[in-house]
Amino acid sequence: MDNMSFLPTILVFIGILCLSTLSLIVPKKGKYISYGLTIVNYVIFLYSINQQMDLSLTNLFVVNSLGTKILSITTIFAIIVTVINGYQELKDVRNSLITSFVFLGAIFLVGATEFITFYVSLELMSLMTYALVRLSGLEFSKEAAVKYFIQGSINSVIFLLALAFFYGATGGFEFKGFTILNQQLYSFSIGLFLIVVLFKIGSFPFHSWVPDVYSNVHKGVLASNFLISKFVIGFIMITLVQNLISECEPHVQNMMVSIIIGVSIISAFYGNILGLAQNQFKRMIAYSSVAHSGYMLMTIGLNINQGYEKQLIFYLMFYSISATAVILCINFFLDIDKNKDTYDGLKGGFYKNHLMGTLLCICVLSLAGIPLTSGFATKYLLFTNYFKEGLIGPALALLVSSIVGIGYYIKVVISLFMEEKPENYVPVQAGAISIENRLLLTFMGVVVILGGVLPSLFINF
Amino acid sequence: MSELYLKIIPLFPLLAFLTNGLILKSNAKNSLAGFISFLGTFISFIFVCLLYPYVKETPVTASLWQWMQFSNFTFEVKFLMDNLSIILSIMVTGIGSLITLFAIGYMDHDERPGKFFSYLSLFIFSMLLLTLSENLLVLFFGWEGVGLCSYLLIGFWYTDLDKAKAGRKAFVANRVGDLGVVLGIVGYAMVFHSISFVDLKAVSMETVLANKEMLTLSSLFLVLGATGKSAQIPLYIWLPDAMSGPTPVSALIHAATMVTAGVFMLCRISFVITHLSVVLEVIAWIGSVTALMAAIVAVTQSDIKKVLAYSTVSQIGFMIAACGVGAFSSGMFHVFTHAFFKALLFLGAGAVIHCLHHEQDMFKMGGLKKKMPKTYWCFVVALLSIAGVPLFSGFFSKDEIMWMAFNKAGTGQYIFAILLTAATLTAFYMTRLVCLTFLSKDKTHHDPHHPIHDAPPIMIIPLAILSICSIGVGYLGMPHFMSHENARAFQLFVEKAVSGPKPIVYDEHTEHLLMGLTIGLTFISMFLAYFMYVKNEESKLADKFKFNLRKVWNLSNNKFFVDEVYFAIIIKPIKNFAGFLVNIVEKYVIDGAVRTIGILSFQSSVFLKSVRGVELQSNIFFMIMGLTIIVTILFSALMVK
Amino acid sequence: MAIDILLTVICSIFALVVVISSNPMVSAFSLLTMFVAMAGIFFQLGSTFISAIQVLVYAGAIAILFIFVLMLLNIDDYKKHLSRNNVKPIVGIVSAMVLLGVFSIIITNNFDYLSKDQLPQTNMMDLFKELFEKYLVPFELATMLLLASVVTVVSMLKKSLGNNEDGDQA
Amino acid sequence: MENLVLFQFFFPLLAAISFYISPLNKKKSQILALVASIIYLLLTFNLVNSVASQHGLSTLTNLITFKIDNFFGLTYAIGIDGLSGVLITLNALLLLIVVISTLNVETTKFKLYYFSIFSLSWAVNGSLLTENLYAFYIFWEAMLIPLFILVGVFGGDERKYASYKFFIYTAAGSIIMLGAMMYMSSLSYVMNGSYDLTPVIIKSLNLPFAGFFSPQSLIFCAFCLALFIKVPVFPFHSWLPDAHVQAPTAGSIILAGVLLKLGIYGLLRFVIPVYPQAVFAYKEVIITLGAIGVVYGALTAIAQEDVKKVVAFSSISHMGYIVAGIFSFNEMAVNGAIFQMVSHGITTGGLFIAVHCLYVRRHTKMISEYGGVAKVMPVFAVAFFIMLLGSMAVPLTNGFVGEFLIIWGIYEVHPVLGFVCALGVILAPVYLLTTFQKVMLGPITNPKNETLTDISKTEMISFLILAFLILLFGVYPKILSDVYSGIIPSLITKV
Amino acid sequence: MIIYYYLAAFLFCLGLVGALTKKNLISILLCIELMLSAVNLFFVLFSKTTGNIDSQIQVFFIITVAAAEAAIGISIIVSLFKKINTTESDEVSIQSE
Repeated sequence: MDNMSFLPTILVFIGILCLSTLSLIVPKKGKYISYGLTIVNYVIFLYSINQQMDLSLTNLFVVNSLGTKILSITTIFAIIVTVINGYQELKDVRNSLITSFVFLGAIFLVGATEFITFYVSLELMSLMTYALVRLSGLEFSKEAAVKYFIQGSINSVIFLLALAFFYGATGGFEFKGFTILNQQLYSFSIGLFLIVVLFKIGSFPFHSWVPDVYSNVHKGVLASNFLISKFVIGFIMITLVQNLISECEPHVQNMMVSIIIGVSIISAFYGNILGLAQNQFKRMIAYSSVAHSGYMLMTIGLNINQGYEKQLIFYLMFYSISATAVILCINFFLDIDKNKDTYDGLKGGFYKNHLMGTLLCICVLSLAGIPLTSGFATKYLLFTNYFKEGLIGPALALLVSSIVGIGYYIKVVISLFMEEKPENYVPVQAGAISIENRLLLTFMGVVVILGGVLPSLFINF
Repeated sequence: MSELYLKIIPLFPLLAFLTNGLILKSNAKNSLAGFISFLGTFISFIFVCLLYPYVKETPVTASLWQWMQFSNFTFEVKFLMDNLSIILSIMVTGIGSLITLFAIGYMDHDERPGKFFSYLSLFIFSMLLLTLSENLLVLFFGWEGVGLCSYLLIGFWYTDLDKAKAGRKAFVANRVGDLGVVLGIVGYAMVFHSISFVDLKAVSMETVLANKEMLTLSSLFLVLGATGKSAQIPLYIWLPDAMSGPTPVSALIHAATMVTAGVFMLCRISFVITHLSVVLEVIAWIGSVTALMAAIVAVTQSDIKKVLAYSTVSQIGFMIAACGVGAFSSGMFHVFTHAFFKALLFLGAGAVIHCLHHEQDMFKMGGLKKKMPKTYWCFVVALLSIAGVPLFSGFFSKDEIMWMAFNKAGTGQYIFAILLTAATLTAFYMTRLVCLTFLSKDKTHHDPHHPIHDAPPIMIIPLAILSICSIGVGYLGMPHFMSHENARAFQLFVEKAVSGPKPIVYDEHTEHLLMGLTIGLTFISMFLAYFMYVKNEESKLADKFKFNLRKVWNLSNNKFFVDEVYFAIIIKPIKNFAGFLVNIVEKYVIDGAVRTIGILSFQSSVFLKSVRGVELQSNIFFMIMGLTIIVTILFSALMVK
Repeated sequence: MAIDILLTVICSIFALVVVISSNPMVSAFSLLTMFVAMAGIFFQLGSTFISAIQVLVYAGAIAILFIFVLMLLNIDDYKKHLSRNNVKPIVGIVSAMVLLGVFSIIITNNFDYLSKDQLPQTNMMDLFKELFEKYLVPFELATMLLLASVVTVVSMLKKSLGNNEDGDQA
Repeated sequence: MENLVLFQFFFPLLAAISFYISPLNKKKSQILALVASIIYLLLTFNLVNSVASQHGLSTLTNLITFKIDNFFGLTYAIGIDGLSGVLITLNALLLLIVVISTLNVETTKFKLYYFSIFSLSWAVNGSLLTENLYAFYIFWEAMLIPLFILVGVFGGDERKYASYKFFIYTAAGSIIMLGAMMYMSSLSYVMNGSYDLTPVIIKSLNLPFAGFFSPQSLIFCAFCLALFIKVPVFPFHSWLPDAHVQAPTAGSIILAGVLLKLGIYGLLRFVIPVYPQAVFAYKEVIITLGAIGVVYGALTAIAQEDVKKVVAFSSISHMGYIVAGIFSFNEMAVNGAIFQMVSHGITTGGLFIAVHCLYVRRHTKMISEYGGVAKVMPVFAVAFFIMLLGSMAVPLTNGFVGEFLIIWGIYEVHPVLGFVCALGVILAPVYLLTTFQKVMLGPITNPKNETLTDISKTEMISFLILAFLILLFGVYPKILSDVYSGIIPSLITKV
Repeated sequence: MIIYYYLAAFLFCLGLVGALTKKNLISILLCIELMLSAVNLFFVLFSKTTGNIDSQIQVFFIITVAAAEAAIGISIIVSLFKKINTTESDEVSIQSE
C-alpha cells in the first residue's frame, strides 16, 4: 500500500479552495468569505504540512523535507500575495482565488517525481497565469496575455517534445532513478528541456514575454509571479535540469554547461543594460529579473553532489521578497494598477512618506546587491559557489554586469531622495495602501535587512 | 644653567608673537605692540649675551623633546650654541631689537600694528630656531619658518595685489630651495646616519670620500637650498620683488638676517663640503657670478630699495663665494659686517622713504643732505662701509674674501677678477645712490604743510647705533698687516665651529698689491659716480653714458630679462601644462574614459531597446532562433563526440 | 506499408496547407482533416484509444472550436498582408529547416533503436489500469485544471466576477 | 570591555536611528547631534585608551567575535590595533567637527542630514574595527549609501550627476574586489570548510605567484583597483573632484577625512600583509603611480577655478604621497604615511570648513567671485591660512611630518621617485597660495564681498580645535605616532 | 514505421514555421495544435519503441490540457478581438516609453 500521508492535507486544501470559489457566488458578503477562506486555507495547509515528517500520495508523489520547507515558504508567500491583493473589490478576491490554483500547481510541482504530474501542474500554473494576466485590466493587459499565451504554448510544445525524447531515451517518465537506453536521444531531450527552463525563468533569448507581462499586470499578479511562480518554478526547474544534465555523457555535459554559462552571462548583461534605458518601473524590474535569472542560472553548471540547493533557495527567496516589496512600495507612490509607472511619480517620494521611501530604498538596494541587505548576502553565497566550482571567469562577468545594474537601481534612489517634482507635473493618484499592506511591507523590509545582516537566521530554516 | 638659558632664548619672541597675535586687540596702539615685540627680542638678546661666557669655553647643547623616533633613527628637537650660532644669534637679536625699535616709528600710521609686530616676533623666533638648531631638522624648521614670515611680511599690505604676489613669489622660490634642503638632509642622513651638526663636524675625510657621489649630490641639493634662501643664481629673483614689504622688514629679513641663512647652512656643513671639490667650485662660481650680475643690475636701477636689494644679492654673492673658496669663516665675517651696514642702509632708506611719504624713486629725491642731515651722515658711514673704503668694516671683510679667492688653487684668479669687478661696481652704484638721494639737486615734491625733516628719535637712535657698529665691527677681524696679534680674531673664533681655510703660503707683497688695486678701483669708481651725478648733473653726463651704452644699460635696467626668461621657460610651460592636464587629459582622457563607458552602456541600452521587437511576431522569432541555435550547438556536440 | 506512406503523405499535405493557406478557415479545415489522418496513423500504430480520443477531442472538439471562433469573429481581412517583405519569416524558415535536418539526422542515427517495435498493440485495460493506479495524481490534478479553467474562463467573460469588460482600462 | 566595545560600535547607529524617528525640531536635533558626537568621541577615546593600557596597540587585539552559526563559518570579529585606533578616533573627531561646523546649514531635511552623517560614521567605524574581510566589505559598501544621500540631497547643482558617478565608480571598483574576495572565500571553504577570511587565513591559502596571470597577482590587482579607486590613486580619481565639489561640507569633510583613508587602511590590513610576492613585484609600479598622483594632483590644482576643486585635487596629491609612502616599505615612509592619513584628514577638513564659511556667505565657490576677503574677514583669513599651512606642509604643522617622512623614506629606497614626490612640495604653495591670494588678498573687486561678516563662534570653535591639532601634531608628532608605530615593524618585514 | 518519425519531425518544424509566419492569431494557434499533434505522434511512436504504455497516458493528458488551453487561449484572443477589432498578430504590440 502506498503511503498516502499527504492525502488529508491536500483534500482539505482542495475542499476549502472549492468552497471559497463557490462562496464568490454569495452576493455582497461573498468576497469577504472567500478572502477569509483563502487565508484560512493557507494557514491550515501550512500548519498541517509541518506536522508530518514526509508527505506523499503515491510512490510517484513524494514531498521530501526540503520540499516541505519550500512549500512552507511558498505558503507564506501565498498568504502575502493574498494580503497584497486585498479584499476591496471582487476582482481582488478573484485574483487571490486564481492564485490559489497557481499555488495548487506549485504544490504538485514540488512533489512530482515523474514528468506527467510535472507537466500537468506546470500547465495548471501557466494557464492560471495567462488568465491572471488577461484579467489584470491594464492598458495592454490583453495584448500581454496573448503574447504570453502564444509564447507559453510554443514553449509547452517544446517541453512536450523534450518529454517525448526523454521518454524515448529512458522508457519512462520518472526523473529520478531512470536508466538511459539511448544516450543521444537523452541528450537531445535535455537540450530541449534546458530551453524550457530558460523560458520559464525568463533568460535571454526567451525573455521577451517578461517585460511585456510584468509591465502590464496588477501588483498582486506581479507579486504572485515573483513569490510563487518564480520561486517554485525557478528552484524546481534549475535543480531538476541540473540533475538531468549530470546523467549525460561528459562531453555533452560540458557543452551544456558552456551553453548555460553563455546564456547566463548574456542574460545578465542584456537585462542589466536594457534596464538602464527604461522609463517604467515595472519594465525596469522585468529586465532586472532577466538579469537575475542569468545570475542564478549558472547554478545549473555546478556539481550536483555539493548540494547548493540551500543557497539557491536563499537567493530566490530574498530576490522574490525584494522585488515584491519594490513593486508594493512603488504602488504607494503612484497607483501602478491605474497609471503609467514612470519615474516622475516617484520624485521626492522620500519626503512624502519616510517609511515607504526608506523601504523602497532598502529593497532596491537589495536587488542591486549592496551590502547590509539580503541581496548582498544571497548573491555572495551564490557567486561563491561559482568560484568554488571553478567558474571564475563567468562569475566575474556576472559581477561586472551587476555594476551596470547598479546604474539603474540607483536611479530609483535618486528619484526618491534627490529630485524635485517637475513644475508642470500633474500629480498622479497614489495607490491606496491598506494598513495590513503597510505592516506587510515593514515586515518584508525588516526581513530584507535581517537577511543581509544575520543571514544565518534564514539560511538555517 | 647654560642649558636653561639656551632653551628659553627663543621663548621670548614666541611669547611676544602670541601676545601680539592672540591677546592684543587689533586696534591696539602701535607703540604697545612694538614695545612687546621689542621686549621679546631684547630679552633674548640679553640671554644670548649671558650665554656668551659659557660658549666661549665649550659649545652648549640643550635637548627639548623627541620629535619622532624610529628603530634606527631619532629626530630630536635640540639646540646647540657654539661659536657660529652665538654670532648669528647676537646679530639676529641685536639688530632685530634695533629694527623693531625703528619699526615703531616707521609703522606709526598702520592699521594693524599688532599683526605686524607679531609677524616680526615670529620671524625672530624662527630665525633663532634656525641659528640655534643642533641638527638639520630643526634648522629646516627655522628655515621654512623664516620663509613663511618673509611671505607674511612681504605681503603685509595685502590689499595691493602686487605685494601679495611678491610674497607668493618669494615663498615659492624659497620652496624650490627647500626641496633641495629636504633631499640634501636625507642624503646626508643616508651617509652619516645622523643629521646632528655635532656629528657632521666630526666626520672624517675618509667617510666623505667613500660616499663621494651621494654626498656631492646631496650637498648640491643643500646648495640649491642656500641659493633659494640667500637669493643667489638661479633663485635670487624673489629678493628684488620682496622689497614691496615694509622697509624695516626689508632691513631685518631681506638684508641682515634671513638671507644669510644660506651662508650659515653652508658653514654648518662645511666639514663635509670642504672635502668635495666639485661642490666648492660650484658654490664659488654661483657666489661670484651672482655678485657681479647683481652689481651690474644695481647700477641702473632707479628705485632706492631695488638698488639696495641688488646690492644685498651682490654682497651675499661675496659671502657664498667665500664659502666656495673654502673660507667659511671669512664668509661669516662678511655676514656679520654686512648685517650692520646693510641694515643701516635699509633703515636709512626707510627713514628717507618714510619722510618722503613712500616715495622710492631716487630720481625724484635729491638734496636731502640739508633736510635730513642725521640720516645723511648715517648713510655716508654705511656707504663707506659697503664700498670697502679702508678702516670701515666692509673693507676688512670684503678684502679678506677677495684675498682668499685669489689664493684658491685652480680658478681662484678668475673668481678674484669677477669679485673685484663686482666690488668696483658696488662702490659706483652705492655712491650713485647717495649722490642722487642726498647730494644732487632737490627734485622732491614740496608740501608746505609737511616739511621734510629728519625722522623722529626712535628711528634715528637705531641708525646711530648701527653706524657705530658699522665702523667698529670690522676691527674684530683685522688683516695681518694691521695687527699680528689680533689678526683674524673673529675668523679664528668662528673656526672653532666651522671648517677653516686651507693653509696658504702667506705672501705679503701680493696681498698689498691686490689691496692697493682694490682700494684704487674703489676710489676711482666712487669719484666717477660723484662726477657723473653731482658735478655734471646739469650736463647730463649720465644720460650720455646711458645712450652710448644703451644695450648694456637696457640689459642691466631690465635685470638681464631673467624674470621674463623664467616666465617663458618655467612658469608659462607649467601653467600651460596644468591647463592642458585639466582641459584635455583630465576632461577627455581620465574622466573621458569613465564617461565613455557610461555613455556607451546607456547608448547600447537605448539601441537594444529600439531593436527589441514589440510585436508578437518578433517575440516568436527570437524564441525560434534561440531554440535553433541552442539545439544546433548541442547537436554539434552530440555528433562530434 | 503502403497505407503508412499514404497516411504520411495525406498528413503532410494537409499540414502544409494549414501553414501555407492565408485563409484561416482553410487552415482550420485542413487541420481538421490532418487530425483525422493522424487518428488513422495512431490506429495503424495500434493505439486505438488514442486514435479514438484524437478524433473525439481534437478533431471533434478543439478543431471545431477554432472553426466556430473563426466564424464568430468573421475574419475576412486576411488578404491585406499577403505580401510581406520581412526578413524574419525567411530566417525563421531557414532555422526551422535546420531544426528539421537535426531531427532527421538524429532519427537516422538511431535507426536501429527507433525501429524496434516492442508494443504491436495497446491493451486498453492496461492503459486504464496505469491511468487510475499509477497516474492517479496527475489525473486528479487534470480535473482540478479543468475546474480552474472553467472558473477563469467564466470570470473572463462574466462581468459580475469583477471583470468590467471593454471598460477595463480607463 | 565587551560592553564598551559594543556600545562604541553601535552608538552612532543608534544615534542615527534616533534622529530618524525622533520628533525633535531642528534646534533640538542640533543639540542632540552635538551631545551625541561628543559622547561618541569620548567613547572612542576611552576604548582606544583602555585597549592600549590593557593589551597594547602593536598587534591586532581581538575584542569580540560573533560567530554566525551555519552561515558557512562566517564571523563578525571586532578587533583593534594602533592603526584602527587612530583612525576611529579621527572619525569620531571629524564627526564632532562636522556637527559643529555645519550648525549654520540651512536645510529642512535635518533629520535625513544627521541620519546620514551618523550612519556614515557608523559604517566607517565598523569597517575600521572588523577583522574579517566579509564584514569589512559589508561596511565598506554600506558607507556608500549615506554618502550618496549626503552628496545627492544636500549637494550643489550638479549633485545628481556627481553622486551617481561617485556611487557607480566606487561600487564598480568594490565589485571587482568582491570577485577576488569570493574566489578566496571559496578556496578557504575548500581548505577549512569555512568562508571566513581574515588576513591570517588569506595568508594560509598560499596563493601561487608566477607572472601577472597567476592568482595572487590577479587578486592583488583586484584589491588594489578597488582600494585605489577609493583612495583615489591616479588615474582612478575622476570621481573625486565631482563628488567633492558637489558634496555638502559634511560630506566633503568625512569623505576626504576618513573615507579616502579607508582605501589605505584596506591596503594595510588586508592586502600588504597577505600577498607578499605580489606586493614585492608591483610596489615600484604603485610608488610610481603615487608619485605621478602627487605631481598630477598638484598641477591640475593650479588650473582650477573652483575653490573646492583646488582642495579636491590637493587631496589627490596628498593621497599620492600616502600610497607611495606605504609601498616604499621603509619604516619612516610608512610611519609618515599613516601620520599623513591623520593629518590630511585634519587639514583638509579645515580647508573644507573654510570653503564652507565662504560658501554660506556668498553661495558660490568660484575663485573669480572673491578677492580681498581678508579685509572684511580678518579672523577667518588667519584660520584659513593656518589650515593652508598644514596643507602646504610647513614645518611645525602636522602636514610637514607626514610628507617629510614619506619623502625621506622614498628617497632612501628610490631616489628618482623620491625626487618626483618632493616636487609636490614646490607645487603645493603654488596652488594653495595662489588660491589664497585670489580669494583673500588684493583689493575687494566684487561689491558683494564688502558686506561679508566674519566667522561666528561655532565656526571659530571648529577652527580652533583643528588649528590646535595641526600645531600639536606638528610640534610634537610623537604623541600621535606612538599610538600606531607598533604595527609598523611587522608590516614592513612581511614584504 | 520509421517514416512516422520523420513525419512527426516534419510536422513539428512545419508548425514552428507556421507559428512564425502566420499573421492571424487563430492561425498561430492552429499551428501550435499542429506541433502538439506531432509531439503526440512522437509519444505514440516511442511507446512502441520502448514497449511501455506510459506515453499514451501522457498523450491523453496532453489532449486534455490542450482542450483547456485552447479554451483559455480562445477566450483571451476573443477578448483582445473585442478591444482591437482584429486578430492580426502584427497588431499585438505593446508600446513602452
